[in-house]
Amino acid sequence: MSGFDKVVNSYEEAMEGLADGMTVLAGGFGLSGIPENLINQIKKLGVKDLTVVSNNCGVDGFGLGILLEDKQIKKMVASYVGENKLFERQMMSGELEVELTPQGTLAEKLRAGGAGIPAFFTATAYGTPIGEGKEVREFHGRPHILEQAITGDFSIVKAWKADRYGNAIYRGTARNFNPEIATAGRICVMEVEEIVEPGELDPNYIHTPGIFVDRLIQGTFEKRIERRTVREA
Amino acid sequence: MSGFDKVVNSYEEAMEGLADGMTVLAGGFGLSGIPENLINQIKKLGVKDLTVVSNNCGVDGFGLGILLEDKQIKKMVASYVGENKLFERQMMSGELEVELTPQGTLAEKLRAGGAGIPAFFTATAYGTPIGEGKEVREFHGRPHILEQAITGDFSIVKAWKADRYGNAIYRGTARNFNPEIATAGRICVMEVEEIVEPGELDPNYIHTPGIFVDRLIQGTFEKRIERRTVREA
Amino acid sequence: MSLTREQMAMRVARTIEDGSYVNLGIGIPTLVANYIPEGREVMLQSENGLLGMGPFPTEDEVDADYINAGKQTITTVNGSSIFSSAESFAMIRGGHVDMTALGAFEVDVNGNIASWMVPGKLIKGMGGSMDLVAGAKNIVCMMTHTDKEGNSKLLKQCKLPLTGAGCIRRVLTDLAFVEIDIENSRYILRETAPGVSPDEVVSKTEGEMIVADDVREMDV
Amino acid sequence: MSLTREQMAMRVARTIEDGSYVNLGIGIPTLVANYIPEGREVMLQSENGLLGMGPFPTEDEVDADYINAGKQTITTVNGSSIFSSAESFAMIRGGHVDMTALGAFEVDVNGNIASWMVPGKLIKGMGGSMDLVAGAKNIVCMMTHTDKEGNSKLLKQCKLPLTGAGCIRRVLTDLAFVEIDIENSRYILRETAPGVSPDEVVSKTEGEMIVADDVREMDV
Repeated sequence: MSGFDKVVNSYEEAMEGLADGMTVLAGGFGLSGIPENLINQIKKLGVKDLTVVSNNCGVDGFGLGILLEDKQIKKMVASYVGENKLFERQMMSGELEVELTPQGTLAEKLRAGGAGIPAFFTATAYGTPIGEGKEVREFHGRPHILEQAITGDFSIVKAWKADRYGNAIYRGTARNFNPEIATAGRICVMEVEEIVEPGELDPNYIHTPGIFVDRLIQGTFEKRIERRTVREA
Repeated sequence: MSGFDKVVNSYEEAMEGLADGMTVLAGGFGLSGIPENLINQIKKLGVKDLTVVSNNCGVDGFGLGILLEDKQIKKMVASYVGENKLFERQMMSGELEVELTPQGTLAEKLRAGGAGIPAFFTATAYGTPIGEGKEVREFHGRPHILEQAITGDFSIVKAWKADRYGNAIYRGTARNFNPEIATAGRICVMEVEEIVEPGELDPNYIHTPGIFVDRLIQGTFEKRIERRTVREA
Repeated sequence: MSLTREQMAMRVARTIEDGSYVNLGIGIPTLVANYIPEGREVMLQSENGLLGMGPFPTEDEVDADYINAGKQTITTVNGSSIFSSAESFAMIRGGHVDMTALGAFEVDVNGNIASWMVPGKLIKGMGGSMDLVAGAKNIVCMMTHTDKEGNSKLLKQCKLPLTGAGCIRRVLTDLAFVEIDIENSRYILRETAPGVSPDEVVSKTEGEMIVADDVREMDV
Repeated sequence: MSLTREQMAMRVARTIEDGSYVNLGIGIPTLVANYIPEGREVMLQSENGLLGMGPFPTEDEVDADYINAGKQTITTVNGSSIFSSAESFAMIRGGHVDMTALGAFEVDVNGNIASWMVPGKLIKGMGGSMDLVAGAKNIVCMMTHTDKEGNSKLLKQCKLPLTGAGCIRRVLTDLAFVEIDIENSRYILRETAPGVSPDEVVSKTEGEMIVADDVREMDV
């Protein structure tokens, strides 16, 4: 294969280079579209003092929640961290630093990080504790706060399918933060349900162009459901 | 049809409400993916003193170039305005005000306008005439300039196909500025080659969600080619 | 009689125009979807990245790749579209969502809202609420008029940490439909729940409240 | 002997690594694509919204919906992807493009570049050039060493309005391959065109230039 072949053969190889103290950006919303196996690999590696940026921190025993068990996370940047007792305990005891960020601001910070925009103004969170200490400026008669971009050492994302070049598509709302996260890490590792040959995915409907993806691996996924809600058939 | 049916029946209806002095954001790059018929309608309406934001200003006799003939454009915001003699003449004589904006900054200003981001920092154009008079701030040891978002009264865009709700897909590089332009106008008018029923386009591969589109019309397009370049078969 | 949760949802549902894109918060606001008047079509936005949320799936339809902002399994409607988080909040922040209904702990006469955090209690995070109150064109707060101890939740000034400043103009409680006149830092009582007097509403409201000349009893 | 345009393109093409994403400006840089060494794959970015630009189309393949940044009709390669302008420049500004080759009127010892505007002459606009010089990780400027009157284009300080400040580290001219040592505000002569002496290059360079200890004649 060519120099654009991003496929790696093991999860060890996929997460090679991850070290203590690094910043990891993780795709997913709740338990949907999370890079399950890459998270498992981080647990296996036992690296410590991580800063993890992700909308949520999984649940007890699944997703990013498992990195709490051995206290691998030093700081969590997220918009919502309920549904996780271990998280709660570590946050309350001060072992875990938490930086809450509004969901849209978090998404925009990650997009900005990938897009070379170091900072932007937003009206979101002005006048709230999240806006405290941040520069305020009025635009169109309305106060806005200055927010800084987020970048990381590693991006870990989960897509549905990708070709060997890393051109990827997501499925349904499992897309969520993954496209932005993919752009914001120095090294982007993507795991997918299926790897196809270049040319099999229509170039017109690629969600994440391969230029953003450094390593690609095919995995199998549990895809746990957090709140199974059904109606009568 | 439902309240989400965006289809209008005539180009008159499509551009209803456009008035002298308004700001029009127009999709397209060169002559590719331009809303040809909506531009023709603006010419027909004869509205004056328009501010037009578009990467280019068409060519003599086609695309936005035709709005120069009756001096309908007061100010043009673009990244590249070559290939147009009438434009050149009006610019030189001072009849036409031109605000040159780097292509990426222009795209980002339009995205920001649609996304409720009033301003952002970028390294692009720092130290150049485009950066003069703009606020400079250092991030990560590098000077950046503050750029403001662009919004408009009307967005005029051209897509390939859309369903009646305005969910649209573009084809090839005719996509260009159209998705960002679609989000940044108070009223977004979209013309397409084909209108289909809701459900016919896969929700997973929509480029512009219908929420951004206010009026939709099916047209026929000349699709003129600016630089036909071929190789031997 | 104070309104039931269902009556509150009905009252808000009636105000939604045909062809609206709407984001409904968890709790009572979610119920609004059940009472959209016949003949009006509404497209529900789920801020994790979906426009056109459908009903919950049948057991056979459950798909882990399709969830809503409350992490519940969902379906999509005809003409839906899916997008990333940044695109979703571009939509919200950019003012493209026509209406948002959400719950609150407190509001005040300056249009402030507190809905995400009670100091000393567990902090779970604001999720998308701060973006929604900052971005939506038309927000309606749905909440009980008083807390369990009978203290007013329509305050002169919010005591809890804010979700947004100066964002709220309309509040539906179990007792009344109220507008906030930010310019004059006061509430305007527009409608009362059936059998509830304007005086009762005013007495249960901490912030200054004037009674509209055309105040009326709500249709439920 | 000064290098031909083709030799300049070859020299740059040799430096491109396998698996690189590259943006080539109009003029001489465009020719680089023709000389990529065998066994190396390069993905060309066209800033109007395409990664994976292929050769020009045959007459039968011409499609108005597929053009490059120079507005020429083009084709796409296997594994290409298409995106909007904002996404394209997110890629560029965000430093994801591995290399950019572009022309210039002038460069200087502080890494400044002027390439888009000559005051008093017609101004056509900068297109994507300012974003490209600000965003690419690795930029090579391709230009003649002197203008038609023999004046150096490798200056102490650019005289024309800039395209970017402090962006340029590498310049290939028809006479030499030169690095810019911004810290010390000088050029470092690395390679000369065959038959061109280091002295000749230095004499035709306005800004301070040191000759690298290991200066050598270029392979062409």
